[in-house]
Amino acid sequence: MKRFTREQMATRVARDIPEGAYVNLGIGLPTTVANFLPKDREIILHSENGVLGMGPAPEKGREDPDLINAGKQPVTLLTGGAYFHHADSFAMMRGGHLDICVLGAFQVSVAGDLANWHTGAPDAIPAVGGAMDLAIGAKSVFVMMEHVTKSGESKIVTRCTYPVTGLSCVNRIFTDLTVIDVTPDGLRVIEIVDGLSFDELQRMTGAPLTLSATPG
Amino acid sequence: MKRFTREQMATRVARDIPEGAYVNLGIGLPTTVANFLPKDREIILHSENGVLGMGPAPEKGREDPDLINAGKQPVTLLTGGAYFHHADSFAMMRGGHLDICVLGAFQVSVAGDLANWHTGAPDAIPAVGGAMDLAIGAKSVFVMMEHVTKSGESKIVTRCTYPVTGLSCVNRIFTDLTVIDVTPDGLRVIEIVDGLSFDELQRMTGAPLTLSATPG
Amino acid sequence: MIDKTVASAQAALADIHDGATLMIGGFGTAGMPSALIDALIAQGARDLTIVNNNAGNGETGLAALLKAKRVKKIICSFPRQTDSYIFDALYHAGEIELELVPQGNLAERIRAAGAGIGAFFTRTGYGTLLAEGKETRTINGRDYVLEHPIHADFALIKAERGDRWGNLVYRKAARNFGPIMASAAKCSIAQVREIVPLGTLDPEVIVTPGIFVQRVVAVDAADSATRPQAQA
Amino acid sequence: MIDKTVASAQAALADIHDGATLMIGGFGTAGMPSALIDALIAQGARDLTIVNNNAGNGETGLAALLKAKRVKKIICSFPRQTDSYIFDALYHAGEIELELVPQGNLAERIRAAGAGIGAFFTRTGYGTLLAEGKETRTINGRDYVLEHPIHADFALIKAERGDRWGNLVYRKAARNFGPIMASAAKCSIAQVREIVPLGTLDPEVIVTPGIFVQRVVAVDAADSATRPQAQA
Repeated sequence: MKRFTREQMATRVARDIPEGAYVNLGIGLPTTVANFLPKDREIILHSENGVLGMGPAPEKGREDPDLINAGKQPVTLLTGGAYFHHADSFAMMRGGHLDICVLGAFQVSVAGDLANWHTGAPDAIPAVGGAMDLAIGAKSVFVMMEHVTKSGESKIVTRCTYPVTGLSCVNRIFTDLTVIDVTPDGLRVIEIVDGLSFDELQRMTGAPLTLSATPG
Repeated sequence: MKRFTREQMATRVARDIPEGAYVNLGIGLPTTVANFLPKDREIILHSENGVLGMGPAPEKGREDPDLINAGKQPVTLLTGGAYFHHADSFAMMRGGHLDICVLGAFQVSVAGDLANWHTGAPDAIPAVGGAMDLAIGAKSVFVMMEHVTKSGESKIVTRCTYPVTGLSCVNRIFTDLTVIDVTPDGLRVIEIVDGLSFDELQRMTGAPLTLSATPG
Repeated sequence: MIDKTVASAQAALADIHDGATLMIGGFGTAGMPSALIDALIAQGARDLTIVNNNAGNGETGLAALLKAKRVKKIICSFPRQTDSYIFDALYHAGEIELELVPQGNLAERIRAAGAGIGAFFTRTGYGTLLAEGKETRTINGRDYVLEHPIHADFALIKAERGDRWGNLVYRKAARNFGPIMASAAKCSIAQVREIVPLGTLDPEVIVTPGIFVQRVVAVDAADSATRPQAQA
Repeated sequence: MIDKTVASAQAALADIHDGATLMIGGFGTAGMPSALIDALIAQGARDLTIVNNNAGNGETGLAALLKAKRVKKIICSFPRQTDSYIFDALYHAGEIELELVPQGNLAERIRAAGAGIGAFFTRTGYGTLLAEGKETRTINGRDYVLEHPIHADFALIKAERGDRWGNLVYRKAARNFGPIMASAAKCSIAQVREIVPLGTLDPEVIVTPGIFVQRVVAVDAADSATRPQAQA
C-alpha cells in the first residue's frame, strides 16, 4: 500500500505553517519539519529551553554545547533570535503565545485527547518534559504520527488507552495515510494518500471519520 | 519635651541597617534614611519600580526622567546596580528577598498590624502602591513615625482603627520618643529619648509597653 | 517577511474598539507611551478600561485621556498623586470607576495573564479592605488571598529600541510594566525611540522577545517630551 | 564591602547538610554546574533531594552524584534519556524516589517559590496521571490543577560572568533554569567562568540581580569541559 514518506509528511505539515508563525516542534519526527519549511516564509521556531528564532544544526565542528534544542541536539540562532529563562520560555507555551506546536503521539482520540508521553507499562520510566505544556498551550496542536502501530492497530481511537498528555487539545492529525481535522463534530478527513479510498482508510482507523466537503 | 529630630530618627534607623542589607525605603520620611546610612557600609537600596542599587539624587540638571524612585523623584544608579521589570521587582519584595523595609505609618498595633495606606475617610481617594507588598514581604519591617498625632493621640494602639495594610508584620517601631520591638510577648521598649521616663512614655502610648532588660 | 513595524501611531491604533481593555505602561511618566496615548485620544475610542499603575499626572498622557472622558474604569495601585487632579475630579464626580489593586498583585496578575495561570494565592492584601470578599486560604501556616489574572485587548507600551520582529529593549526604570503588559494583551503595541535592523539587538539582551509584540512604531524624538537633555 | 565571591567550590559548598533540598541548574549538560557538583560529591552530603530538569547524563555531573548514592529523591521532568543509565538502574532497583513534574509546572513552581506565591492554578497536567489527587478547578470554562511552589535550601547554578554583588549574566541557552532557581533557594551558589569587577556588567543586561545570589565562585576554564573550542 502506498504511504506518505516521512519527508512527504514533514513537507505537508510545513505547508500548514504560515508566514510569521511562532512554532514549537516536538522531539523526534516533528523536529524534521524544520528542514521542510518553505524558504519564502519567515517562521520563528521556539525551543522550550529558552530559545526563540532557532536555526538549523551548525556545521560540523561548530557545535556549541550551550546552544541546543529540546532534544539536546546542537542548533544555531537566527538573526533576530533571543534567549530567555525557563519560566519565561514556558510562559510563551502556557500563555497561548505559540501559534502552532507539532507533536508525536501514541494515540489521538475523537475528542482530540492526546497520549504521547507514557506507554503506561509498569517497568517504564516515565518522562514528560514539556509535552503537557505544549498540548494545552499552543493555539493549534498538530500531531504527526504513523497511522497504525507496528502491529497494525489504529493510533486514532475512540478513547485513549495510554495515559493522556492533555484533553481535547489536538486540532489536526498528519499521518502517513491522511490529514484529519479534529472538530466538535468528530474527525474530518481533508486529505488521503493517492490510491487509498475513504472506505479503506476508515477500516484502518479506530474511530469514525467523515470526509470533508472541501478536501484540502 | 525633648524629642528625637527627624534627622536623629533617620540616623537611628540607619544604624540598624547592617552591611550588605537589601533595603526598601518607603515614600516620605523613610526615604530620608538614605542620607544617613553609614558611609562605611555597602547597603543596597531597592526601588519598587525596577531598580536595585539606587543611588542619591543627581546633581541639578542631570536628572533623568527614566530613572526615578517610588516617589517619582529623580535618583541615580550605583555601580553594580541593575534594572528589571515590575513582576521581577515585586518578586523581590513578595518572595522575602529584602532584608529590611522602612515604612511610615498612621498606626501600629500591639500585634504588629500596620495601618499606613488609607485614613478610611469616605471622601478620600484610596491609594496603596507597594505598601501591602512591602509589609508582608520584607524579612524585617521597620516603621518610622511620630509617636502621637497632631492632636496628641497615640499612633501605637491596641488595635488599628484605620484600615490595615498588613497583619502582624511590623518588627520594630522608631518614633520621635522611642524605639520599640514588636514581640510575641508585646511591645518592648529598647530606647527612650533622653529626659523622658518609661512611665511618661507609657502614658503617651495607647498600648502596654515593657522595658527591655537590655535597652539598646 | 515578518514586519511588525507600523508607519504611524495612528495606524498602530486604528482598530481599538469602544469598550476595550487597555494596558498602558509606565510608572508615573517613566515608560508612559505618550505618543500612543495622544494618538488614542485622536482615534476616539471610548468606554475604555485602563490598566496602569497610576491615574495620570498633570494634563498630558493618561491624564489627557481621562480628561477627554474616554475612560469608564481604571485598574491601578496608586491613583492619588500631587498632580492627579483630573482623576480626582472625575472620581469625586462619580464619573470613573476605580479598581484599586496592591501594586505587586497588579504586576503579578498581569504576569499571570501572560503566563497562562488561572489564579494564584498571594499574601499581599490578606486581612485588608482590598481582599474583602475574596477567597482566602492558609498554606503552611501563612494566610493567602486568591487573585485572578488581568487580560487586555491591547497593551500600549514604551520601549527604547525595537526591530521588525518586535524584539524590544527598554531604558533604565522606564522598563517597569512594559514587558509584562506586552505578554498579557492580545495585541501589544510598542512605541520606540528607534527601530533598528534585525540582528542589532543582542539576543542575550533582548528584554521582550518579539512573540509578545504585534506592532512597533517609532516616534519622533521631539515627541518624546520626557527624554533628558543630558543623561544622568 | 560586600563580597560574595568565594575562593573555591569546596568553600562555597561547605555547609550543605545531609537531607538538604538542592536545585541544580541545567537542561541536560547545558548550564549544568559541573564544578559545583564535583565539589558536592567530594563534600559528602547525602540523602539529598535534587531538583533538576533531568536525571543525569553519562557518568559525570549529576549522574556522578547519583552514582555516588547521595540522592534520596529527584524532582524532574525528563529523567529518561539515551544516556541516563545510572538513574535508570537506581530507579529500577528502588534506590531513588522520583517526583515527575511537567516541565512548565516545574519552572513555574520554582518561580513561584522565588516570588512568594502560595500556590497557583495551571492547565498543564489537568486530567492526566501527573495531576492525580490534586485539587482542580474550572475557571472561565477551562480546567486547572493547583500546584505548589518548590523551595530549596541551596541552588547550584552555572553562569557566564558574575561580580562581587552576585550579579550574573549567562551564555545562550545555558541560562535555562539558572535565574529562577537562584530566586527559589535560601542560599544560591553560582559557578561562573569569570568574576568581573563591579560595574562591568551593564545594569540593563544583568539577568540575575545579586539579591538572588549568595555566593559566586570562578571555576577554571579547563574545568568547564563543555566549553566549545570555537563558538558557533
